[in-house]
Amino acid sequence: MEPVLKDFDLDGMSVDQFVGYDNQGWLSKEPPAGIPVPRNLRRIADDPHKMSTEHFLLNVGPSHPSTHGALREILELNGESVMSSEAHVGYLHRGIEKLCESRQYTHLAPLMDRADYAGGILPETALAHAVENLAEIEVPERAHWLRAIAAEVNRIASHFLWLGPLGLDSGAMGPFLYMVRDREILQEILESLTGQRIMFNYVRPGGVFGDMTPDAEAKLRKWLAEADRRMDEHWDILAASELFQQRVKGIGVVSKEMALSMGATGFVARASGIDWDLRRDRPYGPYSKLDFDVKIAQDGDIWSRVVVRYDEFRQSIRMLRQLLDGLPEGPFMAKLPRVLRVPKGESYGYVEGCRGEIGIHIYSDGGTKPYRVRYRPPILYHLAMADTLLPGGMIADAIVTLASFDFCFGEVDR
Amino acid sequence: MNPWATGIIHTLLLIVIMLLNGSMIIYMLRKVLGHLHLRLGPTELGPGGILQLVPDIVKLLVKEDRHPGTTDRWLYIIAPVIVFVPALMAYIAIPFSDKLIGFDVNLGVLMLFGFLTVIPLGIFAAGWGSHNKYALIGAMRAVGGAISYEIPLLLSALIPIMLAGSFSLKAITMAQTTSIWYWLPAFPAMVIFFICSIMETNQSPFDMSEAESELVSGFNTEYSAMRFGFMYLAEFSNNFIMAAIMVCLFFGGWSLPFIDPNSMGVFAPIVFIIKTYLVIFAFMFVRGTFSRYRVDQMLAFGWKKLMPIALVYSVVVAFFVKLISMKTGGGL
Amino acid sequence: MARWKFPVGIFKAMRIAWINLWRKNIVIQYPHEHYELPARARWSVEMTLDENGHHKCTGCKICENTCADYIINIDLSVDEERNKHINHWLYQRGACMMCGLCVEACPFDAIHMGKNIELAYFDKEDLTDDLLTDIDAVKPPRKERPAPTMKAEGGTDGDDS
Amino acid sequence: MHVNSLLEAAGVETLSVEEESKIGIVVRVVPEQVHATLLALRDGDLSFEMLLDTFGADLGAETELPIEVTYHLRSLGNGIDIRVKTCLPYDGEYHSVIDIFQSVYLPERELCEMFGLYLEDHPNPKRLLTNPELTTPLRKSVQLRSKEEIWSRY
Repeated sequence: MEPVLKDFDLDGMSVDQFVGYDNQGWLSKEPPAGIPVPRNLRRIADDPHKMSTEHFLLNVGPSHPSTHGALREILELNGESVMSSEAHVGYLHRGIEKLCESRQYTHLAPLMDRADYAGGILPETALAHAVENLAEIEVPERAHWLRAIAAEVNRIASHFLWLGPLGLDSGAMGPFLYMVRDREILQEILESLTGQRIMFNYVRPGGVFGDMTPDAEAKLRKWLAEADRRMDEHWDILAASELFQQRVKGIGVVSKEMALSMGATGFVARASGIDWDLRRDRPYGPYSKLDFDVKIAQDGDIWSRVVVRYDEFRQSIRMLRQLLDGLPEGPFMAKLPRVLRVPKGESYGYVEGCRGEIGIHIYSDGGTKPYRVRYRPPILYHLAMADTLLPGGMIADAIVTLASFDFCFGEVDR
Repeated sequence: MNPWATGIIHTLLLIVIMLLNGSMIIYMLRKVLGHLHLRLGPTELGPGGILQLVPDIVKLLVKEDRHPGTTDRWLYIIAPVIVFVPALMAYIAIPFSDKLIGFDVNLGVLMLFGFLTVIPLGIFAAGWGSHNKYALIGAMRAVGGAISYEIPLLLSALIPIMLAGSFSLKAITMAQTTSIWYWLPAFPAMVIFFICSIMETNQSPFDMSEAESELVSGFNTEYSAMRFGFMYLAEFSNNFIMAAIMVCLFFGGWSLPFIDPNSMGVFAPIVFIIKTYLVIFAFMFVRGTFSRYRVDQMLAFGWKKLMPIALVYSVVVAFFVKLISMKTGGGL
Repeated sequence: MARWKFPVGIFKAMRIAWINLWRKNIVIQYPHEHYELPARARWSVEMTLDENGHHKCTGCKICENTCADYIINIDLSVDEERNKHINHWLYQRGACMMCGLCVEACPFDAIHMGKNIELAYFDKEDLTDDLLTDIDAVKPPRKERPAPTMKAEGGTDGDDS
Repeated sequence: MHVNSLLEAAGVETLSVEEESKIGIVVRVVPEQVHATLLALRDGDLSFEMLLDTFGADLGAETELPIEVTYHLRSLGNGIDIRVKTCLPYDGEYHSVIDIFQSVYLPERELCEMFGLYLEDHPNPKRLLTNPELTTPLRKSVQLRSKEEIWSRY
């Protein structure tokens, strides 16, 4: 069924049909009966002591101003209150895992950029780790440091693309543009370093594509010189404002049990009191030599996530200063054959991505192309979590809760 | 001259003034928000992009007037008119100067608020008639907001009225020329009035009925072409009217301190417009900076904070006004 | 009800907004001004020409085999003396993701990633570009066979300069 | 090995428990034992409280049980990872483990649609990413578009 085509008869459809039009592909042998639409792990029943209206279904997305990509969220509403919700994804599915099977190991990085389009360096690095682990490639130290520089710059840029739209979704237009201004500088640095602004293709198995450019280094040092002041400004313009705080405090609470059970990683886990950061607990590259803190918040609400991520900004800035000053000399690429052959086996490469643990699991059959690549998208797990948080709130809460998880649907759908 | 012709000419003049004013405010919004957001706003057409409005209006006029099949047709058509006409009518009671006033009634303030109260009705009609869930939610929010914010709005407007002892905008302005401007004695009332007028004109952080990030475009989701243009223009016209009322009530209307109000002459309307635009600038500044309220928080803020404060403050002011008038035997 | 605090944050936010109101804008007004691309910037594939204005493609098809999206299609005809003649060097610009892998793979530096950012066309057909038409391929220099390592090795970066 | 004794104490029959050099400990079980294994690992004293990932791989039609399903578990307190692997036939029945780890809610749906398994015991057994017309995209028998197809699309 193609609802965008001109011959699609919208008026002839029942609401149930329209809302659940992709329900036809049941994966179970017997279609489950008697479950209402939308389906989710959580549902709010009507309180008989409170006023309730006839419930109606609201389709939010896939082209809605605040679904950030292509999320379709079906909300069952009682007035303004959300009673249940269901997330539909797949509008951006490009079969990246399948495409990976048709490419050489050294040619996978562009696909990783397209999977996580906000922070492409990080899955590239995870993939490089997986391949290097399996092929036992010795990576030069400088390559590790360059990867870390690119990753931290990209992490800050990606976080700006979360914080700004979080403000935008809560109604504040100004902060978004101030953050985009700073992100723009970081994108220029990455463009100078890698050749493109978003689709970097920079980190390869065995090293990186190019050495540090003087232009990028100068721009980065210039930005770092005023970064702390800029971050204070960004705190003041958005997070300090009481109007924003009353929108995010106590909303979208992920308890610690829920975070563990639903596979939260990264900032969502840290905001729920799980003290786990791959950069500190399983250091890769230069992170064991760097001095940084991991901020933990206990409440698990949106405000905790905001606080945790503001601290991630500052830690990344701190790390970047150390990385730039301590950048070792040497080659930036290991000597590799033109066509890389990887021995048979399995391997797992991981990084602390912008949004959580990005893990790349590779099966190799000994050839030049991977047999199977699994991209572990942290957002897929957070999406299921967000979906159970929406019932019980209001529409505005739903929007802000969804925004607070920093969804990147390239990563969810792959 | 034939009174009919005069009437028609005046009406047309009013419409032209309103359109020009609306366009100016749209241009100003683009420029202010642009510079506030480190952008430029329109630059290409005319000096500083001021002629950008012409193609915009032409675009709105020649656009296809798309009409969803399932709407409540009558409400859908009449809603922009309900929104637009009060915004136009309200101009007649605004005292641009002591002579330049369309219709100086005794109860000018009440008349203006009367016109403005009709606008949420139009928004509700638009939302209901659109047969769209987003529009309906927006309409409901508009009505809820209007009910809860008009009470503190009127209560805070009562204070300058009490101080001046008149409902006529002209009289209130004249009263301020003899004493101080009322924003100083009525400072809390001014703040409440400012907040409520933001709500009344559907601007961020109270743009509940439009709420772009939540409700796509709220009550005007299904509108296009000139119908949307009417709504858009009415929004800015309301903006101007609320700012003008605020200038009349709290900032001395067309008068300036230390200058004889009767010798202002042609400068009076200019002073008035400049003051109004400064207030509009404040609206825009707030609009470009803050997060939106959630709908229940907005209602709670209106009922639980603004209304008690306005009520208590009006009682206090009434008491002092009576005290002073007993002493001096006259107005403030 | 929680204890009421004076909303300091609102005034902090207004202060920052006021500062930003007077800041210089960050806009590059595109048709009038242009953003300076860095040396490594990758846009669509272009032919590298030598001093005489002659292309350097040998028709080895390494780029074609490298491209995982199959967007390069080199139509060759080989005569009996094994001289290659390029009939068409087709490049689907619309499907190119500009990863630069073909440029890295080319052993003769015959192609590079261009700096032309204006790649929008009105016609779908224009997106498929014929970079070389009906021209003899260059004989590969026998001595300079491609090194068996990746090109990025040894400190030269991926610049086309 | 500690994991081995832990699983034995819980009465789980495993096919093998090995330390693989690249990915750590791998427990192989038959599909019927997956539930018991995961429960034992979660509640055992190593407390693998987080299920990081669930995914499959098609080992090829010549294998007897071609779909290999991997559960990647992590113990945050002890800082170790473990993988539980099981093999299913094509079009086999996959039983959800959502009662143990809620994190499999979406990945299981993806796994079953990508490899053509029947998803049982799941609260919402619906396709996640693709249309019903696009069956089992990640199986090895499904081919990508060839060069000729791509060049004939315009």
